Amino acid sequence: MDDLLWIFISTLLVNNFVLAYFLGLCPFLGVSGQLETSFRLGLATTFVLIITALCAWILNTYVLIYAPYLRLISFIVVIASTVQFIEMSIKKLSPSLFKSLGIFLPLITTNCAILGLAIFATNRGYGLVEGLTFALGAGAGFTLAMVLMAGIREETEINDVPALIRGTAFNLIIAGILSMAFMGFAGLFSST
Amino acid sequence: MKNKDPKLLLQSAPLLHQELTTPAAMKDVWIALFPATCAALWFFGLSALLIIIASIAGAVLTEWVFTDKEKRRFALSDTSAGLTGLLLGLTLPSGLPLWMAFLGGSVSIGLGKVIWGGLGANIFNPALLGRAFLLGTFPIAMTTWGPAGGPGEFFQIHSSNLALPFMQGHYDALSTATPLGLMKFEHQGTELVSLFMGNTAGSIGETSSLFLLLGGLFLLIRRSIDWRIPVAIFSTAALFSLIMLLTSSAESTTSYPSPFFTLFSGGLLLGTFFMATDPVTSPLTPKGCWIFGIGVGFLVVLIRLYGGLPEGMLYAILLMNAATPLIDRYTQPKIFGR
Amino acid sequence: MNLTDFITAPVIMTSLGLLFGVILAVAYHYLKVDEDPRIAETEELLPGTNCGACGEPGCLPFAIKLVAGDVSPSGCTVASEDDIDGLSEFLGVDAGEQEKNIARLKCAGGKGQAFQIAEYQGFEGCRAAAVISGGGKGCSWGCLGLGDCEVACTFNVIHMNDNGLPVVDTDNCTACADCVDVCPKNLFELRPLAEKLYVQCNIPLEGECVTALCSAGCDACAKCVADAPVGLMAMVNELPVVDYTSGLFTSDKTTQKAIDRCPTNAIQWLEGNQFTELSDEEKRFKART
Amino acid sequence: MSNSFSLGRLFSIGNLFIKGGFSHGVHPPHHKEQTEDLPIQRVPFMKRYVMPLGQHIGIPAEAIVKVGDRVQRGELIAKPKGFISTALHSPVTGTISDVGMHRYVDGSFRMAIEIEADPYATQQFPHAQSSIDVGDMDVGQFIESVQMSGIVGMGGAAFPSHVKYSIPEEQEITDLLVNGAECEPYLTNDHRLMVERPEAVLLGCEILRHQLSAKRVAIGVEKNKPESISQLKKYLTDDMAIDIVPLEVKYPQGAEKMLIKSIYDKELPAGKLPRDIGIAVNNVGTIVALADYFEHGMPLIERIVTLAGPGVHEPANLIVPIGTPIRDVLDFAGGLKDETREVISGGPMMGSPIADLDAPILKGTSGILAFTEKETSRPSEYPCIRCARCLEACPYFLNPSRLALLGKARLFDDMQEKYNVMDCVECGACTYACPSNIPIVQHIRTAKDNLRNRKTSQ
Amino acid sequence: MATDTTAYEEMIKGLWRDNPVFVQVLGMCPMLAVTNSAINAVVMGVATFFVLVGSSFLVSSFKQWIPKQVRISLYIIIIATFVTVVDYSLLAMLPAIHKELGAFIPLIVANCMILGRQEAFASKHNVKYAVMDAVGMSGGFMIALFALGSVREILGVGALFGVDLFGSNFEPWVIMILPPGGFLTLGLLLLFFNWFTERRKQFLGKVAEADRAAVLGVDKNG
Amino acid sequence: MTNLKEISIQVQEPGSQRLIISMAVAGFISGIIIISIYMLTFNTIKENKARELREAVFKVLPDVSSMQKLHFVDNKLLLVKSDGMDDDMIFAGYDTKGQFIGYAIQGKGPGFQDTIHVLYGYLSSNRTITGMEILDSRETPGLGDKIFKDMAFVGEFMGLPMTKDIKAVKKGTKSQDNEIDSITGATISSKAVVRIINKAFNIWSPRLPQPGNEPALEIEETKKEANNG
Ligand SMILES: Cc1cc2nc3c(=O)[nH]c(=O)nc-3n(C[C@H](O)[C@H](O)[C@H](O)COP(=O)(O)O)c2cc1C
Ligand SMILES: Cc1cc2nc3c(=O)[nH]c(=O)nc-3n(C[C@H](O)[C@H](O)[C@H](O)COP(=O)(O)O)c2cc1C
Ligand SMILES: Cc1cc2nc3c(=O)[nH]c(=O)nc-3n(C[C@H](O)[C@H](O)[C@H](O)COP(=O)(O)O)c2cc1C
Ligand SMILES: Cc1cc2nc3c(=O)[nH]c(=O)nc-3n(C[C@H](O)[C@H](O)[C@H](O)CO)c2cc1C
Ligand code: SF4
Ligand code: SF4
Ligand code: SF4
Ligand code: SF4
Ligand code: FES
Repeated sequence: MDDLLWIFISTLLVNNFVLAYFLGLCPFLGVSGQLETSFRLGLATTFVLIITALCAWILNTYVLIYAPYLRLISFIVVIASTVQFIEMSIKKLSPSLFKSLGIFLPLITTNCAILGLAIFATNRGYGLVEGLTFALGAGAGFTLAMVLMAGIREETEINDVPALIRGTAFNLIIAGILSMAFMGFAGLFSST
Repeated sequence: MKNKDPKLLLQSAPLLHQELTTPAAMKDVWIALFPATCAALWFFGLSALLIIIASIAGAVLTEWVFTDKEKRRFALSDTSAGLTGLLLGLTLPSGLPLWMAFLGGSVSIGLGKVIWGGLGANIFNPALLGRAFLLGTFPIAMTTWGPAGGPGEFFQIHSSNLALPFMQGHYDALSTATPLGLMKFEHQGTELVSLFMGNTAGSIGETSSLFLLLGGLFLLIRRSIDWRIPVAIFSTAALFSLIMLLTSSAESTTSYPSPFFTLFSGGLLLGTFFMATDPVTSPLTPKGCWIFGIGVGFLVVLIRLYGGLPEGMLYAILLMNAATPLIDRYTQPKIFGR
Repeated sequence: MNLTDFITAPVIMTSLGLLFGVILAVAYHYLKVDEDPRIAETEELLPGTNCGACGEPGCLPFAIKLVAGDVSPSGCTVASEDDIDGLSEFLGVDAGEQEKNIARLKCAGGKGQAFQIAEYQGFEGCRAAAVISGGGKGCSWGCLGLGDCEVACTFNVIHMNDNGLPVVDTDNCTACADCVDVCPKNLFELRPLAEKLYVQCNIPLEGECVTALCSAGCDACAKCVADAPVGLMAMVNELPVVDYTSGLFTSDKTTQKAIDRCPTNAIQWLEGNQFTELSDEEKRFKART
Repeated sequence: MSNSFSLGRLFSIGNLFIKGGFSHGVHPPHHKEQTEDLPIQRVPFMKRYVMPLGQHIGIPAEAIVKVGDRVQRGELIAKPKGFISTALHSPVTGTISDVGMHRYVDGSFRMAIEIEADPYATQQFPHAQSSIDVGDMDVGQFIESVQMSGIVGMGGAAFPSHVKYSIPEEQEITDLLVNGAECEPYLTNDHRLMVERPEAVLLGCEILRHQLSAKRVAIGVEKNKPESISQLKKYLTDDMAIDIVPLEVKYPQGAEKMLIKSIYDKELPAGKLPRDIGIAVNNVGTIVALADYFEHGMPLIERIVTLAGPGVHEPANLIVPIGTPIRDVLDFAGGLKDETREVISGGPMMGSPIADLDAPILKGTSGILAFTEKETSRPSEYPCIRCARCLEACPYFLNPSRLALLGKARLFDDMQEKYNVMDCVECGACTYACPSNIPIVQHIRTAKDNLRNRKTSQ
Repeated sequence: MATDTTAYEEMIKGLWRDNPVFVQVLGMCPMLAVTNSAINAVVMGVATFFVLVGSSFLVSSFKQWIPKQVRISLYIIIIATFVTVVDYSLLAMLPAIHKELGAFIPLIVANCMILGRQEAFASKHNVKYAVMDAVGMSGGFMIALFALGSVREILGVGALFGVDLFGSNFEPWVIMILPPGGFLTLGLLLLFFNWFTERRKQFLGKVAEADRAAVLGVDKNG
Repeated sequence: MTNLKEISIQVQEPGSQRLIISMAVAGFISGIIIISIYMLTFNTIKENKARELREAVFKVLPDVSSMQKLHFVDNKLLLVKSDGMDDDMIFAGYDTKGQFIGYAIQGKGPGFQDTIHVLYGYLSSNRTITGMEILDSRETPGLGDKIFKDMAFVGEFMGLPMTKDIKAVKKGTKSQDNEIDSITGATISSKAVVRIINKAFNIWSPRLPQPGNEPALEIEETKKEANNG
């Protein structure tokens, strides 16, 4: 139980997927312009992460013991297809949600956070429950980073940030500062 | 041309303005920091002075170099860059190589202010950003604390202060632990009187609670800072540490300090009165200020008790700074009649 | 292990491929959203600036209307001719007659022509000045010259000249109507480039009242109306109005006389840009090179 | 002063500790000493008068005279055109010299009737109908009568008063609120009116209360006008259902919603009119104009104007015929000092600058204030430091800091959608309080203007 | 012949003008994650090069047979195959570096740049162009990786490719090899890139201005 | 301008079979490629891994020349041959004569930044730790990474008696046998290492057989590779 909590806190704050592991930067830098969208993308990603953890566990326990060398390719194929399937369902069931996430829905599939989760979870030998906790922590951490970033970016949108600086460079610097602030969580619950 | 009258001006009403101006607000903070700065000099001697000068120089020079030519004089006239330098200087250890203090000052302003669009546009507290950068960059130098001396040692300068740029400082042997470090790693308290007067190890400006309180009160009375933030931080931090103290079990490996220790140790006072309340980086709305203060109070105790670092004020404020846009957005006051 | 592995790997992969091929195929079959595939393709062919110049909130809605046949490809003012041809070829419709519209300013009273009665002091912006008792310009219909239109123009083709008048780069103006919307004095109008006879004034006063306010203003002397082919022009609200629907307007300058006799040059024959951005010196430079 | 220590603000968690007042607001120095003791004076008649046809919100009146016509003082020269429109009467006896475009105070040109005053005619009001009997008028007649009197609100907005009095069937007015707050610095016209003509104020209240079938009348006066309060109280008799309510001195106490909050402790919902909660609000000037009309049959042809500010030679409270060119009024008071830089109409907090001194005094002109270099040279503008002083000043609980930033970035839609810019009444408290000298109100005005015009164009 | 030069241009484009990192801002994750030392950056660059060139080649060769609906899945299968090849090769040949790069070799699969190139270019052009484009893009990626990796290593450790540069007394900037350093360095690098392009533009403008002034001056004299 | 013909080709809806078949074919081909590269590199990789592990084990258990992996199942230590590693595995080290010497135990736990993996050697006969090696960590360079770079710290674990839990104390205040001088500036990482060792030890000490009952060395092949490793 303690371990689960630590896995969660650690991926949420200390080893935040975006700010410490550099996973999922494309949506983080691309879609974090608007709070609303960021939050939804965060939720969508969390959802996909959980699906991923499930898929990874199933593959690890039932398929990959026979062919460990297929790990990468089966992960990516299974995850990509599953997500594509979900994507189509969303498109069918809630066109508005589909629209608001726009082109980035397909990008969630190829977001490294997704594959990263599967690979990290396997490397660390997580079981099903641990894996799901990990996914939840990662998703929550991703959403947290997205939302903070979006808040900051919306705020700076109306300030007169020098034109030269505005753009990706600026977003990266904000991310760097955020990541610096998150260093404050280092060692949380592991150092007592 | 029809110029029968002295050509009349068309200016938007109101034509009346209250007397307070932004540079005057900054001046208040300088005044409020004066006692604490004097205490810093008293306890840490010339080293402290040099460090403060170096960080102010770094800050002001950076502001000078990177602002538009037309805006330069104007940008410096509000003295906020110098203030950032001073505040950064007060959060540094006395033995820090001067070049690091200078670098910290310029990172404060460069990364913390200029790129955001100058005064008022930054999300993160520049001084703390500078400190966070220094702490992450030179963790050893930034956590090597010289002991508080006294007027007797006023003219002693740490040899490490004078390290060449980009080179390591050589520490004159003794380095001590801060009250918070002692608490966290040695489970050892510090007397409240020392905390109050300030003859403990620590950042040059954070040790003397008494003088910080004086400055804080001055700002509160002058209404230069929002009273809600300090109140929220103090009460949350005290309450949270009290709860942890009361509910802690005997065999726990964490040492739970008393609420008084929590309030008067480390940078809590300095951070609360002068940094968390930085108007630019704290929420606008009254409700937002409460949330902000509660957040800082909670995080600081959380990090102190369970985090890797003995002191959490820096990160608590920076993290809440990051959340400020969100807080502001969701705590808009209820509009009259809506 | 060797041989079996050589079999397991392809088998697993093939079955995975099969499995997901089936799932996706089924999904396509059952979850397909009934969306015209041409919409996506059409959107790809559009410039994607989402500028709204076509009057739709963005390129996708425009694409939807295009496919539905509600609008013609030339409605997109940003797309190059090639793009539009491509679009029409793809959609199999006619491109529609493309008539280039541009923004024209109903005022020529810059700093040198129109008089100020008071001095506006505040932040730059025409509307900002207009709300402070009109901004101090003597003619309350004229251009304030503080450049709201310059800021608003999405395509950055408006630039304020030294005389304090906005110069619209006729070649690049997409008729997106940003300037029309933003001008607090409602001075911009979108006009076909072909309508070259143009009255550059907006003042509904006449006579000395006008000349006391602005040396470029139309003082409603009606000489132009008298000199133009009968029926082409008329005075409305103290301003001459050219009736392009009358069929009397020809691009040979039969109206030259009307223009020549205007005492204030308020009526002009416009070939390209309405005002020049260049000082005389610059003009000479241009002429040389 | 906003950095003066005020317990109320220290504990302003919502409205918990404040009763009988409104939260937020500012305390500008009121500068009334210049004119508060100066009795109201009449200005002599001038040569030329300009009566713009539209002096208020709504539809301009329609001229019924033509060039060359002779008109009597008080004679109808333009009749209302539609419901939200009022009549216009000649302020002088003379000849119509023009019906055309004339400069208006806001710098624009508007249709106006120009009258050449007849120097030989006695400029007396012909007491044709010495008084109008309101006693047996029904509501419809009363409203029509007010419309024909040309009376509009004298509190600043110049809203046609008869519109306010036409209450829909399903509503009823229980309270009449008379606004004698006069919270704008420098202005003393309402104050002098209450001091010099308290009977007229009380009489007007009674007439209107009767006509609106209201139960009670409250006259709100800021505490810094003790003389007004005592004068009104002196003439108050027991049979009048009138309360004189002294109010906290705080800007903008006189704003309709703040007044209602202070006196009845009710928060007028946004988008609602006072009549929706059973209240009718009128300025004391309006009330006196009503009294004059029904007592003496005098339509609205003149008003009291405060002439003050550091830029005028002889500050005064004047009765000015409507239509008098501002320049003439100023000349009467000794003209402008040389160092005058800006002349505004209305108070210093909300008034608007005058671009052309030839423009006329209007029905809604409560004051003409002249300011010199000292007042108009503002300290330089600094960036917003998010100090929240503007938030603590705004009586409407808006977020002026954010509005100004958005305004600067020209994000007008956001200003409306997220920050309700249209709820701003442009009181100027935020701008007064801002240490960075940001012209917040101007940003807001610009945005509102933009939003409004966009609405109409689409 | 003409096609040759254009194919060549396609390649050059990726190196600088359309640099995937500095201009298109793609593939940030591996970019930041592995650049805490120059050698890691270079190895990552080479791996990406191999994968991108290989998969571009395959995709453009087989583009006619790829059904639109499953194209993404197929691209991914192709890419993943190449990545697995790289992964195992590195594991066999350079186990130490493989350990450092950790999970980021497999994560090449998810590098948006690679998939993006398939979608945007390889699937629409013939093999030659596709390969040249891939070479250019991965070359540009490598340049960026190397730039970032060397800056971070030089400041963060005081060394380049493990060779000590400043002597033992150098105070390393630890943050440079920590996550914030990655973000900040890349941000500042991009800033510098922007600034440089801007300055170049201004400079060119000034040159033109000077030319013009010269002409005018002649005019005046004449 | 995108080629219009291409678009119209793509617009046509391919049949489901084509879709499925292309997936299957791609899967098939990629399976073959992957298995080939796997086979090609299999031995090298295996050797690399084994060598790495051996080196680590030999470092923490000096005087050992061969080792084997044991698995704790059904309350017994059994020999395993698989490459996999999990928490229930332990290494037994033997000298040149095949005589049992000690165990190499691995443990992991949270450090300052992330999980730290530790391997340490343990002599059950006299209950001492013979050495410690950090297999994996992400501790701060220059600070936390001293747990494997600072030889003084690593050296403290050689011959450390394990009669009761070890303790990390502030540098220079070591007063008892079971205490370890922490690294200055990296107290947390030092403590983490100690904690991980204690935790692993507390799990394993009841599982280990009585001294003398250790399983005998069965896999000889490791021995000769150890010599060239
Ligand atoms: C269409 C319209 C109808 C109005 N009707 C009434 C009304 O019936 N009763 C009333 O008291 N005020 C009415 N008002 C006036 C406003 O409530 C308010 O008094 C006026 O805008 C001036 O207020 P101010 O001087 O506080 O700005 C109306 C305003 C408008 C625009
Ligand atoms: C900020 C603000 C301040 C105001 N101050 C006064 C005031 O001091 N006295 C006053 O009579 N009306 C004042 N008004 C106008 C009132 O809100 C209201 O419109 C007026 O009392 C209605 O009466 P009227 O229609 O007779 O003018 C103010 C309005 C605003 C928005
Ligand atoms: C950026 C940064 C990184 C740090 N990294 C570590 C680390 O990896 N391991 C560690 O034990 N302490 C690390 N610390 C220091 C701890 O937070 C703490 O100050 C230290 O363990 C206290 O040890 P001391 O009492 O010996 O000074 C780091 C501090 C900072 C500011
Ligand atoms: C009450 C008050 C507190 C301030 N605190 C800080 C601070 O903690 N750090 C800082 O860099 N500047 C501080 N400033 C100065 C200024 O607000 C700061 O430079 C801005 O954040 C720069 O945009 C303070 C100013 C005031 C008025
Ligand atoms: S045309 Fe309109 S928007 Fe443009 S400068 Fe003139 S007044 Fe301003
Ligand atoms: S008179 Fe005509 S040209 Fe002159 S400023 Fe007015 S509108 Fe413009
Ligand atoms: S002007 Fe508007 S925003 Fe400012 S205080 Fe008044 S109501 Fe509030
Ligand atoms: S606008 Fe002015 S008063 Fe409001 S927060 Fe900004 S600086 Fe303060
Ligand atoms: S490279 Fe990581 S999400 Fe794109």
